Amino acid sequence: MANAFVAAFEILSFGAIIVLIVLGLGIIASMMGIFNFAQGEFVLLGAYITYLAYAKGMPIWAGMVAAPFVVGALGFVLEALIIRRFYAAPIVAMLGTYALGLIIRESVRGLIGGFYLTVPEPIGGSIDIGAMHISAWRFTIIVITLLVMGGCYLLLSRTSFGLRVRATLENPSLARASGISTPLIYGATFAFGAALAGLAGALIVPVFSLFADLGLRFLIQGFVAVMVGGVGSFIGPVAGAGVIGTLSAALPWVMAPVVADVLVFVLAIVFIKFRPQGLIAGKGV
Amino acid sequence: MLKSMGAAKQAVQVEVGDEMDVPVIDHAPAERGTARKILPIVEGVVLVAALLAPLVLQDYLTVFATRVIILALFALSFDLVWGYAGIMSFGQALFFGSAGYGVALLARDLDITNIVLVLPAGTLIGLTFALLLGGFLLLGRHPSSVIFVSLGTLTGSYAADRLARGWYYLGGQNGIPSIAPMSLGTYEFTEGPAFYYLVLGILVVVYLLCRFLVRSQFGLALAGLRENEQRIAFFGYKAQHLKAIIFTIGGAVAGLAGSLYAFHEGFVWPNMVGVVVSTQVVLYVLFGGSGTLIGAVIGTVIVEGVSFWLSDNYRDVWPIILGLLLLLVILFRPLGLISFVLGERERVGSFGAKPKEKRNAAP
Amino acid sequence: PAPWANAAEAPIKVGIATDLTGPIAYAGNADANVAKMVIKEINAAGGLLGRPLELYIEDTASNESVAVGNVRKLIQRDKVDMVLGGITSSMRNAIKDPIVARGKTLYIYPQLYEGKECTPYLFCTGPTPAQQCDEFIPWLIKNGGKKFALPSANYVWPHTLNVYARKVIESNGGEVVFEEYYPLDQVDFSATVNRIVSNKVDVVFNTVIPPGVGPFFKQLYEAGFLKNGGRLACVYYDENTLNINQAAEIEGLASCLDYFKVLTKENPFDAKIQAAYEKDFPGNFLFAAGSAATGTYRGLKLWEAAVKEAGKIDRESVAAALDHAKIAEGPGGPAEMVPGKRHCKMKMYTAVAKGGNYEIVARSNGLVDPKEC
Amino acid sequence: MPEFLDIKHLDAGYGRSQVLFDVSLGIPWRGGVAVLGRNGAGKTTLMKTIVGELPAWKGEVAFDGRDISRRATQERVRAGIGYVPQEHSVFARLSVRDNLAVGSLAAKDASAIDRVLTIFPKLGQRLDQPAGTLSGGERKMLAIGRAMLGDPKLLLLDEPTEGVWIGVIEEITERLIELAKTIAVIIVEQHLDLALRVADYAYVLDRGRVALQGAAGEVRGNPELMRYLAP
Amino acid sequence: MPLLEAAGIKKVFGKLTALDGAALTVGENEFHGLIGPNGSGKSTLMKCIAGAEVPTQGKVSFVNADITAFTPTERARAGMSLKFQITSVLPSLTLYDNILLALQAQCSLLDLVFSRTRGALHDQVMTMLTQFRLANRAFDAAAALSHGQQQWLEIAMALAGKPKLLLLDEPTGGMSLEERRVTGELLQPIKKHCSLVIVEHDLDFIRDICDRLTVLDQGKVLASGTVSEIQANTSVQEIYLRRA
Ligand SMILES: Nc1ncnc2c1ncn2[C@@H]1O[C@H](COP(=O)(O)OP(=O)(O)OP(=O)(O)O)[C@@H](O)[C@H]1O
Ligand SMILES: Nc1ncnc2c1ncn2[C@@H]1O[C@H](COP(=O)(O)OP(=O)(O)OP(=O)(O)O)[C@@H](O)[C@H]1O
Ligand SMILES: [Mg+2]
Ligand SMILES: [Mg+2]
Repeated sequence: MANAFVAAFEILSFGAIIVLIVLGLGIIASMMGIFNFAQGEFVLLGAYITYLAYAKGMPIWAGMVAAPFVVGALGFVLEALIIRRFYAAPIVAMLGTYALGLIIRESVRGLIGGFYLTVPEPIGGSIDIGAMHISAWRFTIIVITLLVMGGCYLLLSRTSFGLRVRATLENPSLARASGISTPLIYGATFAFGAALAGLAGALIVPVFSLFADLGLRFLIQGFVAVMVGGVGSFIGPVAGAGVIGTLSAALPWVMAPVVADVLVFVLAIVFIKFRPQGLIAGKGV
Repeated sequence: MLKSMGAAKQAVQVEVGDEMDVPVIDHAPAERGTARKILPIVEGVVLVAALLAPLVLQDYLTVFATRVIILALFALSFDLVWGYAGIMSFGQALFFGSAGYGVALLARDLDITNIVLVLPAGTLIGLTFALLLGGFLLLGRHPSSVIFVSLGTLTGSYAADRLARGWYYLGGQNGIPSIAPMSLGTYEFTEGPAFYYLVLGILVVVYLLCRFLVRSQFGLALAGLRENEQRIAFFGYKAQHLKAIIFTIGGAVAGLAGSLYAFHEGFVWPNMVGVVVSTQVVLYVLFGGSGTLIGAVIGTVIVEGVSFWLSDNYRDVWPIILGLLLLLVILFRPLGLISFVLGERERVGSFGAKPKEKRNAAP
Repeated sequence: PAPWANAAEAPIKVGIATDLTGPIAYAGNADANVAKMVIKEINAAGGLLGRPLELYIEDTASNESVAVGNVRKLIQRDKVDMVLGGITSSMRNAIKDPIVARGKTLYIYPQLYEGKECTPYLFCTGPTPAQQCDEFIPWLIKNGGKKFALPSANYVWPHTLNVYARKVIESNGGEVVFEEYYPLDQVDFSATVNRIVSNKVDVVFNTVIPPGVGPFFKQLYEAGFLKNGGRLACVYYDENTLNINQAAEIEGLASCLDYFKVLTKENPFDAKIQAAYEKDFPGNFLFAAGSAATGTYRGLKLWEAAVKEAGKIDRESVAAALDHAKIAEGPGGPAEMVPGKRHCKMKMYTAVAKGGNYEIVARSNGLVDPKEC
Repeated sequence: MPEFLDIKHLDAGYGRSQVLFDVSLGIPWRGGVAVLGRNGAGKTTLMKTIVGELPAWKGEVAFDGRDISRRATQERVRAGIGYVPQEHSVFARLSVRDNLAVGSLAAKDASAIDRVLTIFPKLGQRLDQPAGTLSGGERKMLAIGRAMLGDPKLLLLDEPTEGVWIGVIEEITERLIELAKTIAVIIVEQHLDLALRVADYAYVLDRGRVALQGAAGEVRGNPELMRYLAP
Repeated sequence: MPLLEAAGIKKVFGKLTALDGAALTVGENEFHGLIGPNGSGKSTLMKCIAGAEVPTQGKVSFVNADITAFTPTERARAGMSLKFQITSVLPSLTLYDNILLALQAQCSLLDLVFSRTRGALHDQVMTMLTQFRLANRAFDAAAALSHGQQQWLEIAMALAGKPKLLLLDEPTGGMSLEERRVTGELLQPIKKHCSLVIVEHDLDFIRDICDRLTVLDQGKVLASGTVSEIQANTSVQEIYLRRA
């Protein structure tokens, strides 16, 4: 019983981590039609900023708060300078963002010397319930993920920002002809997606430690999650990430991890093949 | 994925004139007249350069050039699939690498290294894998979207990479080292000018075949596919079959390249089926210019050459510089370096001009 | 001016091929630095056979295909007399053919590894499974317990090492509760941790590598493994890897290597090279055993000894001399090649992490045999 | 007094090919103006240049006394220009409701949507359907409705009745006539009758140049007209 | 035996029943007009016939064969050709290539690969382009055409395949009176070898070229018959007075 509870918690918490990482990726993919290969590096930057704060002796939570803003601002700038030119050609966008990611990743690698560096949790230790130990930080991540998810949903569904974003990405010239400032919307959406990645990086760095390939590690999983969930809505990728995350944490409980690893991807592809619109067909938020 | 023709059209429309600074398709008449002749010139120059290379290059550079040519062959396979049919195969390495592994196993376990056997075997392996994966991804009730195919192939190659790493028989992470050289009777193809001219010959033959194919009416059907698959289906084309065919041909060429590569380098390793090499080939082609066969070759030569040079001269930061260069090209030359000399019309290809000339020649 | 400024003879060329970029660049750069240091030292002492040494460094970039190209540069363009390098086994596999078989050059591989590399002209100067397990595992059983778990990354080194380790564990009265393999980049280990805790494992003999190892140890810690008296063991852990986790999460972790930095306190020669290294290369790239820095040092010095003995530089003669080369001083102590085996005897140390630093808790009596080939 | 929308010596085109040549147009504060011409004459191009989707190569576009030829589309729209494009005139993946909501982003009063729905009751039954699945005529209605929601001072309509059922065309015409009493309306239309009922004044384009202009009745009666409209 | 017979076609989109037992019968060499208010299901019916939509219920037979389960490709190969209401030319190909693509659709794979038919089709392409007054733009990209010009190109493409049955969904949208007349003239000659179903709102145009009419309203057939029968039909007159 206790065992099952711990198992459930652990699986859920990894699911939450994947959801957190995929949130930004999903927003950019669904809303902008850009499969951002540099998204992993935004996660990395968020982690790096948190590490910097820690290394400079500042409180870690300060770094965590700063990370989404800094990464978001960077996202805004990059959108205006680079990403903007790619909307017409999604495949070129993949390659362009790939190159961008390469640059960021290798630069960070240079900065941290290619090492694996630990960053302590602001809320460390474990919560003990009887004989069970539950990581306090993983618990915090679950809570924050839920909050962020709810916040994003409200932002996109309840405010006219969401409407503007969807209109712009659907038909930019018509959006302009409806008085929407498309450059601003593009920039804001991309920045928002980047900021979410930055936040994800900040939150997961205590769990996984900082290393240059931190973001890359989750990228393909993220893409698969977006596909499984369904492009075109906010909910889709989130659902997909939940499924992929929990599946890849749960399968090793029942089979050889090496098999589980490949199986997740095979299952995902087969699923998409027979349900190309994804878990949640793309409409609305 | 696109639900209605309306949506399909809409998607296309975005491509044409959405941002004001996106250049709208040029069709100045002057360009049509002159540009047509540039492509053969470029091809000729490249061929002559390739023929002369071993004469002027030092030995180790000839070996390097051999590798580049094999990779160019690989790039060709991707260009055929993406540049001409619009199928984004982000997992092209799967066919390249599986053929490499296949021939490595032939050499290791069965002592088969005869060129007459191994190259067809490698080609066949690439073809088979492409047929299977392509059949799965491209055929079926729902027309598959570009994004689905790209991520599907990417995932396929990612999974294969992990499988190769995990499977002991294939040497796991360490791959299969020390593959015996390819042979013909008692002659052994070791790295050097002989190997170079062998692969150059193969490249030229495959190039010409591809060129013939993409300029045929079949090529026009592919161009139509790339534009709007559904529309093509309504004309009565078996769109999915066409896609599967070209995808399989691409896989076969990749397989041929992969088997040459395995013998030339003397080892195979998991990255060869994985995402790293898959992305690499996409970069070659985009860098050079997709949709022109020669662009794929030029792209490979330049990307490989530049990395070779950079890793010599900027040892610590060369990946960053390479990334910057890629980004700059993608940003300012989204159609690849070849677009410096080639007009849009010639790149997309036009099928109308030919017969007119022919008719004039033979009244 | 250097003492050989007027020397008529051309320099001897040493090639280093290592990961200067990519995920293990920290190790590759350290190795390159060590090579620079050793070559400088030899040159300062008048060179070798009256000839200066010239160093050629190429990047293997953690990418086998780049590596092969660059190694060819060393051999075919620069015509080096010897190549030292490659860190991972897959890299060694990729470049050994171009060096040894096709390039007809001598190759020294400096990293600790799984053994079984018996290619002629390929000399290994890092520890082998026998050297890392023979004394270490009995110590673990005494200082940890009998029940072992072998969680491992799924590649050749852990597989081969585990075969050996299991033999030693069982012949010393221990028991392997489970041996399990994970994808190299797995980062969630809840299932594994659960098995470890619920099976009351005493010693986790870990061969999971980064990036997985950090989260793995953290999850173990959070599940109370250490609190309940469990012991972590990991034979590649050196000073570089200490930072992956917070000190508390790896308290008591035991490692067995040919060198730890704490040895500088007791061993003047170690203090000397460590100081020399840090003076020349103050940055981040540490002189540590797990990143092959010590193997590189040892390899170059053994090769120097062999060249001196041979009096010539052609591959046959040097290989013949290197076959039984010895050095009286090296990182962690003396070293000597086992004749006919192309592997190296060296001293081994067991250290335990305490508060983020290592303490030496055991050492071998004399040189340990690699037991290879 | 300057015209409300004053276009002088406008050149425009795509890439390197010029489509409009020295077009001058004046639109009064209120009232309808028709732009006529055969396929490919440059009507759509003119409309796109007015809203700023295409840059003007040369010449001047003044709106409400200010030069707007360098302004971005959205600024022109916010300044009071409404636009119904000829193609892709709805957000295909957004629901009808959201399409209307986009139209009313700038509108002050919420009842505006209801008014549109009384004009086009058909839309009321389709509120939750993605606009891309609407029938051709329904789309046009939606597009017109959306543009009207923005309370424009100048409304540009590029073939608003293409594919619309005759019964509805009549309705639209009446609305436009009514609208033209308070704001300026430029209409590109193939239904000559409709266009000239809405418009007081008409311009006829021929290969990118203004070939004919004058009061609606005059143009209608001009014997040249049919020649300019024939292919 | 009619060329095309669609019977009892029902199409449901979610809650909406777009077609509710609609039927359409077209004989050989017949020009058939399909009219009705916006949203009455005309385009949907066309799509069901051409295979772009799968009807929820009903049966389509063509040249004496049941084609209900055919894919669009198979229907096209059986001799059907559709012009969509929303123009969908292949934008970055030239006009020439657009037409050629339509013309060679039925060639065998080998013919395509060895370009055996290219020379023979050249004249046809040029004839089509000349007929539709697009010859001078033959080597421009289709994206550079105005809306009306794209309509013409689409009609040309639909005609190119020499179909037995041509389905045109609002081919004259965006055309002036004169242009419509010309289109009508271009369509007349095909009557010899081809039947036509045409959706139009312009009744004058329809009257001029069609033999028979079917009137759809809210997914049902309101009336079907010759032009004069329909004109006399009171319920048809009624919907013409009613607002959509
Ligand atoms: N994107 C484009 N690139 C190049 N030329 C174009 C483009 N769009 C239109 N043209 C050309 O510009 C000219 C004018 O086109 P425009 O769309 O303004 O015509 P129009 O009067 O609106 O015709 P229609 O009645 O068919 O809608 C046409 O000759 C057309 O071929
Ligand atoms: N994919 C779909 N999903 C939901 N509703 C649809 C879909 N396609 C069509 N409809 C609805 O079905 C009805 C019939 O549409 P259809 O396009 O057949 O009308 P139509 O008779 O062609 O009208 P028009 O003359 O305006 O083109 C419309 O009300 C439309 O909104
Ligand atoms: Mg127009
Ligand atoms: Mg319709």
